[in-house]
Amino acid sequence: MRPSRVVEAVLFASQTPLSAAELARAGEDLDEDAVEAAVAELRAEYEREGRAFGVFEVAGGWQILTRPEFAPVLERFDSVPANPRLSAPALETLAIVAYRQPVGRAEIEEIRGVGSGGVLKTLQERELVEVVGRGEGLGRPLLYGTTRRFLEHFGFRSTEDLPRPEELPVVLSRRNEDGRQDGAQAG
Amino acid sequence: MRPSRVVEAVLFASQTPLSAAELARAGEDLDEDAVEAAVAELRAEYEREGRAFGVFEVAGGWQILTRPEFAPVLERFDSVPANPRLSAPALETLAIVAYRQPVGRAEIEEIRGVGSGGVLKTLQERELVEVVGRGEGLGRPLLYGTTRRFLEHFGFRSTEDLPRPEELPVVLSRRNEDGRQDGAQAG
Amino acid sequence: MLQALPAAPQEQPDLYQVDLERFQGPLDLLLHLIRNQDVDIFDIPIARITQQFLAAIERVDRLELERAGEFLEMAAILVRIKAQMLFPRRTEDGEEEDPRAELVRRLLEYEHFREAAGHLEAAERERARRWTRGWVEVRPAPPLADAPLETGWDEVWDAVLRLAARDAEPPPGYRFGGRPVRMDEKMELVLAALQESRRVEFAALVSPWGTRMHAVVSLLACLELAKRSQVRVRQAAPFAPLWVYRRRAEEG
Repeated sequence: MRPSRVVEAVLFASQTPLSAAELARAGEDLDEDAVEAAVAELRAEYEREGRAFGVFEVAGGWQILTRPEFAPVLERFDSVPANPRLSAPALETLAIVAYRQPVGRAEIEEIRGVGSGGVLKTLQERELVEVVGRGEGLGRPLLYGTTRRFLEHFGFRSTEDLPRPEELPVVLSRRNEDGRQDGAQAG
Repeated sequence: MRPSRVVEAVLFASQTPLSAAELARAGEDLDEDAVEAAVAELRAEYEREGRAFGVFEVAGGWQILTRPEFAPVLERFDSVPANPRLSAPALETLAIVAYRQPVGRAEIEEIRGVGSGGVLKTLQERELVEVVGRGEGLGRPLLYGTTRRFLEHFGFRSTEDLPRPEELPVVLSRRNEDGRQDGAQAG
Repeated sequence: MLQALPAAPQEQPDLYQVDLERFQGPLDLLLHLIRNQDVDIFDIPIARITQQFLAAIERVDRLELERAGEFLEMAAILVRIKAQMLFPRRTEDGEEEDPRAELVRRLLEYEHFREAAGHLEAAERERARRWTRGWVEVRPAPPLADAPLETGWDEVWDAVLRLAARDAEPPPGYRFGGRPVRMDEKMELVLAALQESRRVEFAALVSPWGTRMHAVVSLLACLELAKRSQVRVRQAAPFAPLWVYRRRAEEG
């Protein structure tokens, strides 16, 4: 195995930058000079091939990092993703939160029959849903409700304005006024 | 910027596999076909240059990983933590979920002959298994299935990579040469 | 590590000295006893295997309670099969029923999945020899809240209706006069009443309204809840008072 490839493997997989002395442990025939040479070789290759990454000196060691000129690419990659439409799971979860608020994650998952942590997070990041309190009981679960932005976006003045026609499903028609699992009061 | 370098930058900056659709977000003029071509180009280049890493197809996407032959070197470094391995009960439970999904806890326990609630919970926490629905019948039991993370953990491209059930020899005679832990030994 | 098997295992009492901790459960232990002795799984010498199984779990008390129960349950199955072997039964079409059949099916099924687990382990081992990049630049994700949102209320409403479609039985709205008597409301009322006390007399559920329609819908609600295993309905004798009982959550 070429020393430069051994060094490349270690630099790639290491969680921290590594110094020449540390990298020399990668092979019996490696010493600090050999490591220096290997790093120089990698640098020259990456440069020549126009790779998106390079070997950089960080905190007294080396690390393979994406070149700064690719920052806009990553930025674009990070920012384009958001689909302007909510996914079916997000819509379903939003509907449950809207009609049953304040409602805990367990209850949402109970109704949907699937794990809903991720989709709740998306809705929170979208600022359509927020934590509005904590429930009673084991672990005092977080309770979710809709936000002001939710009202603005869908054009409601308050959650009281949400349409409640007869075809509203049972699971949604029951409201938790007090945030407990079941509004339990026999008249 | 060459499309292959744009794709390289994004692949390099991600710890999880990215699909063609995801990678296409990195450049304005990229579509899935262009991404395919870019990945093929990178693969060929890494191969030709004898890079310590390659582009591997995992979980419906691509991921840059070190090549297996560097494992002995990497194992020597503290800053390169060992990839986690699952316990025997976890693997057994996961096998049942993978082949029988969607499957409920009762069925898993019936097959294994032991309680499996704890193992299932661990697998859920590690995001290898998730609730995918509810069964019919009493109490509408939760049904489990495998996740994208499951494919990543085992380096599968898709669930198609699991050996087909009919390829698994239902062993009808004694077999004992597979390195399984052997419980019985005197002393 | 693989052990070569003793040539004549059945004569080696040491074979029974298995470390139960190393087995995942009774099926694992049983398979071990069968596969390590060159026994035909379709013709298990049940007396011998039972004896060995019992010997192996002799010190089962050292296991935690749940695991111990699992081994003891299998022991009971084995002992029962052993007894049934002495008195073969015939099925309706006159064929002799093998009391071991169900056990064999379970063992093969379990072995099948263990095999699959072995494949997973091999894949995992292979994957563990490759590493992702150890450190990845932390990139602050642009806030999702700034991204455009084109979803309209009609889409949310469609989701609401999908939830409705999933409701097991959409509650029929029984109209009485101008005001509907809804089964879901009645069901809720029954459940609410049962939060207060363990049981409630059916008449008490109806009396506040006292109309036939309320009575009918309340009864339907109770029956529906019983069907969903959320309550129990009891009547000691025909025309005796009808009582509705709470079911504990874990019951159903």
